[in-house]
Amino acid sequence: MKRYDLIIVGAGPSGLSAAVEAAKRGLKVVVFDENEKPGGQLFKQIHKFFGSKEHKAKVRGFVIGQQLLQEAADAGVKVVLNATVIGMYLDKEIVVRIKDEVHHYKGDSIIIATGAAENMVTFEGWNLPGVIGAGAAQTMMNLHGVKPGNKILMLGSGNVGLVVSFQLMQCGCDVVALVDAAPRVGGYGVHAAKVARTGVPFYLSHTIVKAEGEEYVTGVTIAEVDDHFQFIPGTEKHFDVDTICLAVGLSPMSQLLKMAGCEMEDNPKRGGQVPICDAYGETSIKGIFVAGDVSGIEEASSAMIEGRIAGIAAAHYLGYMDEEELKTKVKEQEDALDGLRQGMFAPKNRGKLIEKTEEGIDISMNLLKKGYVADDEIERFPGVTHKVGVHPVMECTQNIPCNPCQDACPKHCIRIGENITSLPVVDPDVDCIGCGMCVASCSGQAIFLVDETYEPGFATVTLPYEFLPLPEKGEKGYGMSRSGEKICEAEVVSVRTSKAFDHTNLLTIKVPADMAMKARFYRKAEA
Amino acid sequence: MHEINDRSRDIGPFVPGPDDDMIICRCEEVTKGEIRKAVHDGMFTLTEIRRYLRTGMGLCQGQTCAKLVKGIVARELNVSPAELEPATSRAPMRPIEMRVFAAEAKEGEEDEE
Amino acid sequence: MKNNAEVVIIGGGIIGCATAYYLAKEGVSVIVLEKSDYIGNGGSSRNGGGVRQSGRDPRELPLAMYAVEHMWPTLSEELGVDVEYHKEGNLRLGKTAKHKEILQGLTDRAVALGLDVRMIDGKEVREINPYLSDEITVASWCPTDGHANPLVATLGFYKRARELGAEFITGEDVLEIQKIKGKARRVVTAENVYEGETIVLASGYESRSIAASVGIDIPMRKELIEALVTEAEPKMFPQMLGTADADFYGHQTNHGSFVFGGASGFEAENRDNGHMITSSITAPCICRGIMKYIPKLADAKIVRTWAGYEDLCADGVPVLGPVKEVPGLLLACAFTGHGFGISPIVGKLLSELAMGKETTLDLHELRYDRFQAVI
Amino acid sequence: MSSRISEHPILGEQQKGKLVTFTYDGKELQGYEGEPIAAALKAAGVMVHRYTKKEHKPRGIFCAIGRCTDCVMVVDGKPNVRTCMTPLAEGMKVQTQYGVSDKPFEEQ
Repeated sequence: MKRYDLIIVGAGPSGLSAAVEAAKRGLKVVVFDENEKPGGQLFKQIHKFFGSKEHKAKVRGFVIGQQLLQEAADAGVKVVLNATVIGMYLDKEIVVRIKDEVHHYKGDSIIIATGAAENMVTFEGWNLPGVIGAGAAQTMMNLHGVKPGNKILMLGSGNVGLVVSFQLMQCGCDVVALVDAAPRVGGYGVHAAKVARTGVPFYLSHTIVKAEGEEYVTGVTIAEVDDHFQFIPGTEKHFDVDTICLAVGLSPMSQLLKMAGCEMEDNPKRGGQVPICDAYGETSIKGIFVAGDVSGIEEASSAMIEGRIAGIAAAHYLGYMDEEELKTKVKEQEDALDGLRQGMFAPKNRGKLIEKTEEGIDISMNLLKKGYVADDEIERFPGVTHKVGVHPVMECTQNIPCNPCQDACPKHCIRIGENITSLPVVDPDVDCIGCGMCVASCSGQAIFLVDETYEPGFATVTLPYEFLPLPEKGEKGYGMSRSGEKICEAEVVSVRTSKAFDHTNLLTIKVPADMAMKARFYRKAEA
Repeated sequence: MHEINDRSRDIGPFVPGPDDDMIICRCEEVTKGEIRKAVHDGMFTLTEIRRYLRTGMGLCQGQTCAKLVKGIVARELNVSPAELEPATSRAPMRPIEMRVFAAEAKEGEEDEE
Repeated sequence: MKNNAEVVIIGGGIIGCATAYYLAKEGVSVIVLEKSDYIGNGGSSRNGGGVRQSGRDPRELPLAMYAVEHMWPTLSEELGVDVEYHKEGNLRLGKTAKHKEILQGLTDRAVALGLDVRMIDGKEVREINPYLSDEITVASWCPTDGHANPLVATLGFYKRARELGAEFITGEDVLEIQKIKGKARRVVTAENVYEGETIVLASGYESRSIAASVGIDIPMRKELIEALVTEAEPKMFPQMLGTADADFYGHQTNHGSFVFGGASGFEAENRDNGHMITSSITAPCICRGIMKYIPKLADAKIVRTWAGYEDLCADGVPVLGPVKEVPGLLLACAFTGHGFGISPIVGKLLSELAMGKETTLDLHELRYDRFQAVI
Repeated sequence: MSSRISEHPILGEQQKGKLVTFTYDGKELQGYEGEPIAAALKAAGVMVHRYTKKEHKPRGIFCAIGRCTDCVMVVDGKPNVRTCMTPLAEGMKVQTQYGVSDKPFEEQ
């Protein structure tokens, strides 16, 4: 039987990262993936990633996917696509369907990096065509170039729900509401804020009563829920929609490990059934490792690091690396992982209500309940400053692991410091040149350039804009508040695009002076 | 590890619910009410529910409904879902045509892909 | 939790559940102890669902014929679940002269015992089942054979027995049976001790080590065998199928899926890892076997494969009934892979024995002390 | 084909295979070669892929990555084909699936 040093199941972020590390040490590695294209979910992620440079922050997910593929190719990794692993048998035997045959392979070591599957919730009509998973929406629009629907209601305010809502709007869909049974927004506040400012209403403590329609979805009714998640009669609201998108979490896809007899546990903190494994990802069966979402649901950035650790550990397991190198290399990765696992959204804080930032500032409760920071809350955050002339206003109000803005400013006027979850502060002594690099670099689209004294009675606001059609200079429209309401008339005074901005266009709008700290989005006047 | 499980223990009567006719297992069209009733018929484990009702036995092999069924059974038994052992995972992980499963590649052909 | 009952049954498979049901129905108190966490987790939920009379050893054929005539047809109604019983015949297929010889031998023996089974040619085979390959030239045909759903049948017996007051305890690993004053009475598990007037030992291959605790050795071994199931297909045929060579056996279920069992030839040597794990070569082999007989199924998708232990008796028929040396003990094991079809009657007979009643059928030839050396 | 995304603010213009013709319940439709059948159907506004066996209820795309198998249809005469994973080819015959058949329930 054909034997490899290392067989990896899944060519997503963690599987490919593992393959790279192992192949670099001389292991003969093969990666099997059931999909037509490698990269797992990375190619559906069109937003800029968080983290710091080592985590590929401010690079869009699909670009990270391309880079990782190149890295794997350079390291001599063999990636076999359209290869469906149908089972993991005794003695680390993997049976794979490739085209119209099944192949038997043995691995001296195996890394399972199969990722996750979407969770579902039930409500009347949840089986109707038009009720889809958020992953399905991403697949249809970002891989296949087809709009998942026209009028869409999103259920779930975690990062997936927020990010996918934004992506739906980017491809021209209308998101009519974002709904979550939880009382607070689950994902990053900045993701919520960029959705809210386009005018999508958030309904927290609400869930779907029913999907309406005979043959397919024609509408949806939601209602408020009480503390026990029971509907409160009389709070029903109806929306005409053709699509309902469910983004209610992920579960590890760990069936192969269970089949092979690895010891499993049900760990709600990790998202469900996961293998019991050590710090290197080694399961109860020696030589079988796991990495990425299959061992516990996290972000793609941490999956890539877990993959690297498992790849290094497999190299050590097979004698391609000594103990000392193992420890040094794993330590580097663990430090990187540790950097990501900090802040409000760290795995250890899952489910906790955090009311103050690490700096001791009260978290915006409006952000948690409605998706945007209220006008009277925004001023308390250190990135929000006032000054004569153009200057950055950083509406970064939660401790998340991210710091590209710090390096983006050529004048070094933005500081985050050692701890990448700290809120950014603006150095008052350095003059902003208005280049907009910080605006484009912010993965959360939370940085604006404000010139409160642009013209007598008028201010300008420069905002990140990732929609089509791109407004034109001189175009008239409206300034929208953080909650997405029209608050003033606005004129587009400049539209900047640049390769360095990586598809984040900078739109500068002229608004009445008193709107400088309120207008955060632009909408063209209807013809 | 085996856990001693007395199947005569009192889990209270079956109380019909307003959403009993909601489909939970999409593939096999098994309703919430059927699952809840099965628990009162003595099917205290996910494996038994599956064998009794075919939940998770359809084309998707429970990838969509496993967690939902678990939640319903746990609630009926008044235990935490984490306490219920999920049903076994079995090959093939994806449906595979008999003619393909039957066609085992010969040694040496692997390198041609 | 109660520790005493008139009858303590070791093994919560279909035999244990059926016995518990027939006892509970008569008002006898029963405790069923099952080692696994699940009811019916051994052969009961892993077999191919055949309810056959043809092909059986003359010693157990009367049990099969009784069950088919008097029990299976009314079982769904009796248990309150649909056990999906189909009495639409069994075709045992052959392609060669050697196959014909095997089938003829089986048929002759069954006819002698009064079973309606006959040899048919390839043409008649395809009149009965047009999906079968032209290569099939001969078959034995038993129109009163059939199949049922073993999962639901097992759990159905359990459900009804439980409703009638039988106590079931899963996760109870029986370590030994103890004699008290010359009679099997006490059942010791890892954590508890149970007592009963009668002890029924029906725990598949595990019965061997438990029986050893009272000095009984049943000449049996175990083999890890496999089966598979397809996705639902449009309705094709209702018969149970088997072959002279035993390449595969199986049927189409009410659900539309096909359940087939088969062998790779390494069954006696198959290894496990503490779980009943399938081997990587068996399912492909079963598929090849099926396609040779039913080419139309080539595109049917396999959705699941599984393995289970058969408890094979040295002489191919179960060990059933009382043991003279150990009063109070009833054996029901070594079913050799064909226990499902006779499970209702076995349950009934065991219940009769436990109640001290005259049995519906004579069990003399299946008794424990039948084994003798060859010379 | 209004639900095709012609230009995307981040992804730009998407690369597609050549335009091919296939039939959906006898009707001629067009889609791009190699894209999943489900994408071509979605672009053409088809929502219902099948009707379930027991309750005869409509189903369509749900997970779009080959897991849930809700999007199965009869393709070139074969039932239970996952349309979200099966690449479209010229001349394909795609039919609504009723239970496991291409025949509506009243004809079964």
